[in-house]
Amino acid sequence: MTEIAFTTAAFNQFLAEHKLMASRCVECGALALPPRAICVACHGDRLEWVEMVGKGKLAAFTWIYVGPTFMNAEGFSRTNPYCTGIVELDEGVKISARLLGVDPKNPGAIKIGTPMTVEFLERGAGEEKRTFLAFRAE
Amino acid sequence: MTEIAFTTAAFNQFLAEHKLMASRCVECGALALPPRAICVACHGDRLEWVEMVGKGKLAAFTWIYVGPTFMNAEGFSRTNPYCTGIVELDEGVKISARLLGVDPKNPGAIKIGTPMTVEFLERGAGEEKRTFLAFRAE
Amino acid sequence: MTQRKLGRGVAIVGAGMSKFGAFPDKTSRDLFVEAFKEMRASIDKGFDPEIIETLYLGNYSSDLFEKQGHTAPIMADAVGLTPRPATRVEDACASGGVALRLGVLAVASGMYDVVLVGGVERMTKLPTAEVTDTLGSAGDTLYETPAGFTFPGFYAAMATAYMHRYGMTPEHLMSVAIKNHANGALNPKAQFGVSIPDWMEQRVQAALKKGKPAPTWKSISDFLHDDAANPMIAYPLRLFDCSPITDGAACLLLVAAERAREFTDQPIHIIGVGQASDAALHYRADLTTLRAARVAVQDAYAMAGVTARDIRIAEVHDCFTIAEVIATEDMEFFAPGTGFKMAQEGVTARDGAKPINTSGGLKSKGHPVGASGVAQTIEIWKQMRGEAGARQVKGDIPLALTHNVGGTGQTAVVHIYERKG
Amino acid sequence: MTQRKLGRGVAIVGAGMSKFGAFPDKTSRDLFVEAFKEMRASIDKGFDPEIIETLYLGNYSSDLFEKQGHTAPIMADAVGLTPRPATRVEDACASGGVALRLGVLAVASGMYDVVLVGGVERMTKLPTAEVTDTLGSAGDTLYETPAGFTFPGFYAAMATAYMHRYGMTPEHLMSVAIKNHANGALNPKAQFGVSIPDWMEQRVQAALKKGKPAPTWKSISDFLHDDAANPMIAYPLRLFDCSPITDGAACLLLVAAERAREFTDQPIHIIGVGQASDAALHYRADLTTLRAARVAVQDAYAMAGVTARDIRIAEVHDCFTIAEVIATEDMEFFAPGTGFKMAQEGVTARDGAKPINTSGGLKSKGHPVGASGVAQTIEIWKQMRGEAGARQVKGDIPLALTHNVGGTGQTAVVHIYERKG
Ligand SMILES: [Zn+2]
Ligand SMILES: [Zn+2]
Repeated sequence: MTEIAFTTAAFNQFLAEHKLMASRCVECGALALPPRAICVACHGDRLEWVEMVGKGKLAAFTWIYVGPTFMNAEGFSRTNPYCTGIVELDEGVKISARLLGVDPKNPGAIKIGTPMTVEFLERGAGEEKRTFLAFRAE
Repeated sequence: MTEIAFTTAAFNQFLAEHKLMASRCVECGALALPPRAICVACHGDRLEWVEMVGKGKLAAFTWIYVGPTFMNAEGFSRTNPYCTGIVELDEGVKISARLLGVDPKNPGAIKIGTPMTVEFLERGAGEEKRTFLAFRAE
Repeated sequence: MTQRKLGRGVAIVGAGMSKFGAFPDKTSRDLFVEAFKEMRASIDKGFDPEIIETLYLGNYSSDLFEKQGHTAPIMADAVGLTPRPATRVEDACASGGVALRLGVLAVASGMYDVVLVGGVERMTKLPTAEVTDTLGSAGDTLYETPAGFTFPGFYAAMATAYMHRYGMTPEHLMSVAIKNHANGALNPKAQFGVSIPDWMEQRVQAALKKGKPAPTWKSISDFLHDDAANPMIAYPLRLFDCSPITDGAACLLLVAAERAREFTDQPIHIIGVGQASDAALHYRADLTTLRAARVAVQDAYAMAGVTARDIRIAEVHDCFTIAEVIATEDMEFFAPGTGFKMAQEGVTARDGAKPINTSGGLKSKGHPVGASGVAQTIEIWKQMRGEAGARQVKGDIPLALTHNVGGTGQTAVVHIYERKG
Repeated sequence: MTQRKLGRGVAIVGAGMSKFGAFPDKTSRDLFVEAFKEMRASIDKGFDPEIIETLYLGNYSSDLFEKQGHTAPIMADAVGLTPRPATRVEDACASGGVALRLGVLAVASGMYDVVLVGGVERMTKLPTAEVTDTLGSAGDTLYETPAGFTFPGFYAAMATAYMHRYGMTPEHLMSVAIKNHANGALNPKAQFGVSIPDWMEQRVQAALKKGKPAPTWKSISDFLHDDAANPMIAYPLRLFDCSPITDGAACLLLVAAERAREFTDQPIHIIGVGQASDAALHYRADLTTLRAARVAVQDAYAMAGVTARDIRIAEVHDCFTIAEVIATEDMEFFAPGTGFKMAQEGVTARDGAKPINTSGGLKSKGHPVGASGVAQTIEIWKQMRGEAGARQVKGDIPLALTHNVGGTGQTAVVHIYERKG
């Protein structure tokens, strides 16, 4: 799969296909998620795409009460916060994602270390259609 | 008049009163237009406001066919260009301003050195009301 | 990477800042002129600005805040410095500290003897939602923004990781806010220069004046847990855990150390600098520390030949309360996982063993992002010279430190200061 | 201001750039990686990126173009350089040149031996109207923007002042565009790498292919006067007087001169640097020259100990055709008021006495604003090493110069290069 450039455009295209893809350094084996075009471990630039299984554990989270305009446009607000965070995958890399299956009434309830499973959220339509990465608490 | 701070807010307030005001260094007499709060000639910071008579000569000009969004909103376009430029006042200082009394059919007709007289253009209404500096070719 | 010494000594001989706050009628350049004039007046033996050789300006984003790019020559012109080189530096909220470091290196290199370092940001003109977007753009807009992260959200996420690991609670964070507001109450330049008890009292009086029922908080803690008075911004961070949106500017005059006495008999020397970068938060091995800050401070300590123990006071980057806790650990003042206890126990208070953010910090003084790194140094300058007025720390301050962070720690920059003789 | 020598010699040992153009699927970091990889491959004796000590990045406004702030650590991370210090520098379209100057000073200061200098801008994602606003924000938004000035408008106004004073006509400016497109046609990295005659031919062929009546221009001049083919942007400047909107990135590896031979037997030395600032256009005494460029070049010549006569080739900042004319005078190649004649007479052509913009210039190569100052140096690097392919200037090039301007000349930065032995 090395013919696909290690760009955000490619990563997002994979997301649209419901694949969470990392890059792996052919030289030293280091994984990078989000993908990088140059390995930070050995400076190598021979890489390959690797699909993540999509299982992991919660590493950090927050409930956002004052959001950016694009999330406000989705209907979130001070009285309807959303949860986001960082998930550490079983493969050992971490990624920022929206968090689902958590209780806005009790923002402190979810625990670091909770098992999480990937989901792909479709938002917008037509030209504006975009897939967002999310994880659901098990 | 030294009690009014040498700021853009003050300059614009004067414009709204149809006054074109420069700052003059009390220490060395240097004029600054737009006003400056510190004299570039002697680094002095004791200044006074001085009203310009509003007469001068054209120092440079252009006709804008591809304008910024706020000028496009005033109705200017590729087929309806506007003229802007720099006028050197009789007091010896120069200022950027819109130019009036010039012929869009013949953009090269106006000559550098043409005598110009100040005008104040009112645009917008209510909270959005703003006075713009202009000069008219005599 | 070889650690080198500065080619020659660098000293601060003047410092000034504008009032920090919300000033709808003041532009960036008005604020910068204010800071410059105070800096000029601060130089004990006077000086002619004509001798300034160059300007390094920290500014995060006049582009987005004021739709004004190319701010360095504009500021240079506003204070009468053209045609001298004027360079804007941007590393998000570390822009001011990075500008200072470039100024230090420029003097140390022998290229310049007299350098103006400035920082400016005018943030309050934009609506809050757009400020949220703009500050969010200091994160990674390709991979972090789509997850819905805001700037408070990043630090809130670090806080949850820290709480889980070390047993900290939101109440510990509140003690940081209480301390910094108590300090800021003594700083006439501070945006929210009022202690939290006084703030509560003002709210009560305001309600009474309007004939409304006055709030009846039983304690500071009661107030800080009140969702109306102290709303949640990004769990676990509430309003009083966050630094405000601020307009402000700050200036320093740096000179070659050998020329410092021409300007003052009380120069403050910069003897250590360190700067480092890091990747976005999710790339990092440990979410409870900022690697860039640790690398930067190690470089700075090595250059200065001192250790954390030698530092008497520090201004650290408390954009959020959790950031101060982590900073005091990253600077090696306290062991990992103990910073929150030190805050709660008063160790970091003005009369504690290691006073942190005597200025009120970004939290109470305000956080005009590009100016903050420079303004931190102004507090150190005042404290080391014994000119901090009501908030003056008791006793001698031979060594001090500033710690300025950009984004979520993608940039960190540290300076170490010495008062000689 | 004392003019000092560099503390020690600085050499370029590697250079690379992305293709310049419009790349909807490439972000800033994708472009930067492309440039970095080419730079790396260009180092004759190879090297391990691990030895890079710091990054200075020129970027005008990813804030506005991509809504991404804090770009320096992002680029550092994309090429694997964290936790090394990463500093973004902004001086509008001179951002790249100013980043290079900081890199030179950092090496000269003795602080660093190996410095990466980069520049990047991704402009084509924004709609053209917003690009116009964004570039306009490099002017003075408080006093120039309200007059309706755009970025082409500023240079157009300078052109009218110049025409009036020296008798230049718009036809003289067209000769600059014709020359630069002829050069760019030989540059595989150029955005519009096609000569104007070939461009005309392409237009004819395209019309025929669509079954439409083909244009019947009698000459290049006829084409350039055609309001449909070459529309007026800001009188007297037409489309072909303006540099395009471009995505691109560029990188240089600087090292201490004493270490250059570890990397290549053909290093290019930087022996003179100069930078200056200036006020907005209306403040200036003379609208037909850029004071900042004159100050910068005088400093650079003095440091290098050379004169304009010694310079064999130069890349100058031709954001507009008039800018190149003024630049060739400001660099003291030609007397004031004669630059346009030199262009028309072929003196600045690739085979002329003083070849200017052999790369195609910003005009044809493209102008990703923050990268342009760095990309200029890449052309000099190639020409001085005899690696410029079809556009290689004949004969030896012992000395060369780059001239990079920000805004309307509020910043100018000049570098002088020497190929030793
Ligand atoms: Zn590797
Ligand atoms: Zn004066």
